[in-house]
Amino acid sequence: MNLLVQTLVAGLLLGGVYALIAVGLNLIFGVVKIINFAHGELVMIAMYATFWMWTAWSLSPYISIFIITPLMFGFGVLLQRFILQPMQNSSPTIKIFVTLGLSVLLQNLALVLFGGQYRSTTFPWAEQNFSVLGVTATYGRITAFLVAIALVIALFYLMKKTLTGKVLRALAEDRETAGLIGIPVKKYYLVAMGLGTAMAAIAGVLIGPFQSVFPLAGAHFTLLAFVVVVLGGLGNMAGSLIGGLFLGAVETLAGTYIDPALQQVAVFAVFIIVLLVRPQGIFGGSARNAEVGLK
Amino acid sequence: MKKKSLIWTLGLVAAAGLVPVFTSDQYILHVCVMILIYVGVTVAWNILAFGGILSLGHAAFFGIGSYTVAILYVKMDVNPWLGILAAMVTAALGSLLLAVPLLRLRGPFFALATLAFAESLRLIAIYAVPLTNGSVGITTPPTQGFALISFSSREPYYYIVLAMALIAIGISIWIYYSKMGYHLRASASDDEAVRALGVRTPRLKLAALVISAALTGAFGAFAAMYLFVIDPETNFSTPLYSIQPALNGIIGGMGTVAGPIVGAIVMTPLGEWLRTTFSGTTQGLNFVIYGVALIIIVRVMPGGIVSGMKKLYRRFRPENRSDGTAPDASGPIQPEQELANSEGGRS
Amino acid sequence: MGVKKIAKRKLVRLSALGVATVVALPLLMGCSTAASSSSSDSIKIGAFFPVSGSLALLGEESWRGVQIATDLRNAAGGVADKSIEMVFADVPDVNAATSEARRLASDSDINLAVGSYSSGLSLAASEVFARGGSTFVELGAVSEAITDRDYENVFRFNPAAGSFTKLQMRFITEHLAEELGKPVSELNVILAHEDSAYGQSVAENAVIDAAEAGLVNFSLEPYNAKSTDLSSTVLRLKAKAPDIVIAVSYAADAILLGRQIRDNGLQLGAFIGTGGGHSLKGFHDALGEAADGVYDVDFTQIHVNEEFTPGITEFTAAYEERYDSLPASGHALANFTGANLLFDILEETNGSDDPEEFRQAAQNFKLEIGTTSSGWGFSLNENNQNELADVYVMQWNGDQLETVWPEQAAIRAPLPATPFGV
Amino acid sequence: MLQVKNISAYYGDAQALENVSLAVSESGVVALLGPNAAGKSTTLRVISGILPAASGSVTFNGEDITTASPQERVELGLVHVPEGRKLFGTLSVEDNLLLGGYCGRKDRKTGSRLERVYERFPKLKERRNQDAGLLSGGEQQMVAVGRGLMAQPKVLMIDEMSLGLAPLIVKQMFSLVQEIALEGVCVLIVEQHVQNALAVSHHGFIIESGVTRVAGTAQELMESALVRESYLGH
Repeated sequence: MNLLVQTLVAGLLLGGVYALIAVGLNLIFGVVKIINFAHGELVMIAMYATFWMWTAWSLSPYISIFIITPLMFGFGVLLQRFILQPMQNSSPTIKIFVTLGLSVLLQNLALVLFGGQYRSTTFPWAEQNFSVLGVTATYGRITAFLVAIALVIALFYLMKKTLTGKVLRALAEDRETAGLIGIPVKKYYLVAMGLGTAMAAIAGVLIGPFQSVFPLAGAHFTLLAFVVVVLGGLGNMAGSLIGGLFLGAVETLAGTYIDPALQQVAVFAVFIIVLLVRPQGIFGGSARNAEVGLK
Repeated sequence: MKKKSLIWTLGLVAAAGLVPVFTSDQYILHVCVMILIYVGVTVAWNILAFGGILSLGHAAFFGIGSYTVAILYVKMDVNPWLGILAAMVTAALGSLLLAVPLLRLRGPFFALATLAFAESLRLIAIYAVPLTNGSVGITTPPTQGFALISFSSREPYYYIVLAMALIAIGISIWIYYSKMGYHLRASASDDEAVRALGVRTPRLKLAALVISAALTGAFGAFAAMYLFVIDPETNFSTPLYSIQPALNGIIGGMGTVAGPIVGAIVMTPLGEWLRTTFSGTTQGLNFVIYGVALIIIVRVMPGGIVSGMKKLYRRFRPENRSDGTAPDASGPIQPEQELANSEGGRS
Repeated sequence: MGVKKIAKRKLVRLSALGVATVVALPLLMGCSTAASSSSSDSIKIGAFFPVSGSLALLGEESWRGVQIATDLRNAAGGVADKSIEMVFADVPDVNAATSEARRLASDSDINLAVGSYSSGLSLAASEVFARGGSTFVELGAVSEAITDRDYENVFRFNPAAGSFTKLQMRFITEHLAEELGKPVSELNVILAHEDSAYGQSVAENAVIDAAEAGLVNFSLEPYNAKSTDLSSTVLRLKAKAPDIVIAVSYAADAILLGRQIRDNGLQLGAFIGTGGGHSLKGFHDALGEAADGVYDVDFTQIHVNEEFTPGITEFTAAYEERYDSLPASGHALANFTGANLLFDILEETNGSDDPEEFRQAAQNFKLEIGTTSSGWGFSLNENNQNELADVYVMQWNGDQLETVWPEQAAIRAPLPATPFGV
Repeated sequence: MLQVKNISAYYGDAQALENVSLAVSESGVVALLGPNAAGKSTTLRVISGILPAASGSVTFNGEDITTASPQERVELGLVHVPEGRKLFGTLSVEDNLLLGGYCGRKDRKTGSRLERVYERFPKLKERRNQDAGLLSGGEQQMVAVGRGLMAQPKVLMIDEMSLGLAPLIVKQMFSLVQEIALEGVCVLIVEQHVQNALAVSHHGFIIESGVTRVAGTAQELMESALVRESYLGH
């Protein structure tokens, strides 16, 4: 029983981070309609930034997050403005390959700049243990989880209540009509890409204290984030949150009770099954999925 | 005119056949073999692209092909020529696992499903140690001979893969101009309209998938015999056999007949050249350049090299007229755009 | 159907152009390779290491060791009055390894190559060399398969996977059993390993060696090499309550496993790494004091009995001068030692890299244990594996990985400790 | 007020408009008529800027806006209510209306404009918090027109307003259009239902195969031989 609880807790803690990364991807995928294969690399950049700020200036991740997040927002805006926006009217396939190129570029730029070493942010506070009823977790993981949940909920309200959020949802649904009624589409694409990048960056900073960073550190997250987005439904922030937690749980449960070597297979299996049974995601998408190619 | 182009083609095929006469440099022949393997896989990948279907999981079929021939040969002593045929069968059977996603998902979602499919197979190949030897992989025995597809020099390999590539190209051309290809291409731009005409597009798509997978499996099997070492990281590699063929196809011209051939012929030596030129300098620099080149190429020629050349050709024709009037102009090269883009609301 | 015909014609023309490129390409490339010069007063040796891609980190370390050995040897007058020229090729994956091996093997001046850090790359590159009749000397990869293929021109100078597991079992039966106060047959030992070729080949050997050593309570716990979370593995370990965990990990997963063992409060009698990630300085940097007491079986590291490893100080100084840091792992030293052994053998052939002469010389070449910079001796068995190359047990202490067992190589005795601070 | 001169346009390689010209004045209802696929909707798309004109010009209040962005045109008062209503189905009725007022949001009078729309369509006020996608066809058309009105149009272009609506509602919508026109807005309606359209219009244009065939007052069109034969005659 304790094993099950421990496994679930570990899975949910992990899932919180997946949710945060996925929410960012969901914004980009849902609003800008770009399959961003470089999403994991955005996480990786933030992890490096966290590491260097801690190593060089002893800036705790929980302080540097306030520097890194706006910077990464800006980076996302620049990416959209100078690399993705000129491609806006190309076919989705072309966009996929531009982001793939970007991913190769960023991974290897990191290799050129920092080498292949595995670096770890060793922030002592984050490594302390917190234990309730025999279930343990570190402060770092708990913080990451709580911040992730809080941010996803905040984003959920942003999308629901603010004009910016409404515009983004409208864009996700039908960008042509949004343009037609006078909404500056390109400007809001910059906002969406910036926000999406910032979310990925926050995730990168938060996992910094317990995950080593190296040039391929983010690669793993890209496909996982897509799985979460599809599970939760395109454009559905709450869905991404639940999808992330669900996937984290699936991963650890499969690891503990089937075989750790098959964790990822379980995740992909769930992905394909959900795609088949409910292509609109478990919780349904709020966007018209047909626009990104879903029947 | 038709006769003339036939002579041209025959002449060039003959010239390709004479490459080993011009050079006996084993490395150059090796690069040519790799080019032809990629020509084959890309042409196979492109058969799905006729129907506007983007696969990012062809490594799955390639890997199935490689493992089929290797396991049959090394563990069961089946002749590798038979193994190649068996590989086509297993790859085709494997592709049936993607049948339902193919028919239910469109555009990027199918692409993601194929990606996850190939990754799953890679992990399973690592896991299934008794069958696959796991990550350690399978090495084919060094015994040589034509019957065993194993030679000390590159020339025989070159001729075998050249023949295979020509067959693949032939099949691809045949499909392109057949009724099936015509319907496939039409379904790429408007699936519903084609179905309204009574064409059973699901069946067509499935056929395209199976043919594409079988051809890819054959090249995977050949590559296994050619490269001796078969392991999950390589033979199920997403970058090498899922992304690269798709990339070749896109850069050459997705959904055209000549595009994938041109793409593979341009991209394979480019990667080779970048690696040899920059190896030993800063680590990773070649891939940085590759990444930048990729972004630029795709952006400058979104329709691929072949359509770029066609456009150039059209520009010099007297009856030309201005192009690209609509922001969502969908050339014949990107047939899937209508389905997948947010602007495709008209369908 | 006129349109269709025109389209077809254009298409044929385009594909013709494609074929023309295939034809023209070899000619172009022929020009570039023909330019390479040959000279009789240097020995050209191919060198395959992955310095980009996912194996970049230790691939680069390995290549550094070879470079230092080459430079030092050249500065001292080279081999048989010839200078050594390493022709480097980056091989991030197996395809690249095959391709580059072809490229270098087609250079008539290169009859000998070294490599390659990774077993998969070694298998691929050495196949090409061996089938072409040239010599391939492995300096770092451990998979038994490399020398088990009966190629008479494929050699390995470094210890193979079996050496790691044999020493681990010896260490457990001869030292740890007593320290933990349990008979060998009652010790619960689990080997957690990543599932790349490295982890799987070590695990395969471990099963055999554990059985031979009488460890009846021995089990495997594989995990995916690219995992970003090892909670499940640690929870499974916890449920099985092992006395000793042996881990075969690469870099990131070694750190992750250590951290999650610590976070989950998994108490172990001993934890033994198997080279790879557990030898890296980054492992200790990430875990800090929690890493103290962790054992590691690996190629010789710099904190070792220097009388047993003549030449190691010279190597360390050269490394520090050149890269402004200490070696990140034992790979640089192992490759340094291997390269020097290679040069010594070439000295015997008077600088000839003829495969037949080289094989004769290598098989006749003998060195006692404790005479090389890694402490290894040299004597090839019938598979061309250096039987006298070995690994040692080290233990983390402070930020140093100190050699503790067996005694001849040790700088101190093994200390009982609580791995990962729990 | 709005002048369209000799425009042509393409979808990809297919020519959709060959030579379309029309002009509308300050206020009143103008009908744009023609058979299916004649290029009526395409003409509106060119006027609102979502499809660029390959040749020809569009001027608004004497200003050449042929290359202006859709957003700039909305800010000038040129508003397009698209065919099929194109509401944001997962947003509430009120959010749809608010987004219609996006361009004018800076004058802080969005609230009063919203109230005016609710006065005109009391039903929408009742349903303000419902998802727009769940409304009936007639209600959706009201939201679409209301969303257009939120942008304070000088020229309001409504595409196929009556498509798929019950006859009673169609009647209501046409009288609504007349009301709007009385408030000093020019309403350009695209209709297949020629008789209904001409009944409420002052002027009309007929497009066939991407070319303007006939232009004139509603009266003239009703009496023209072409219209009688092709559209009213049966």
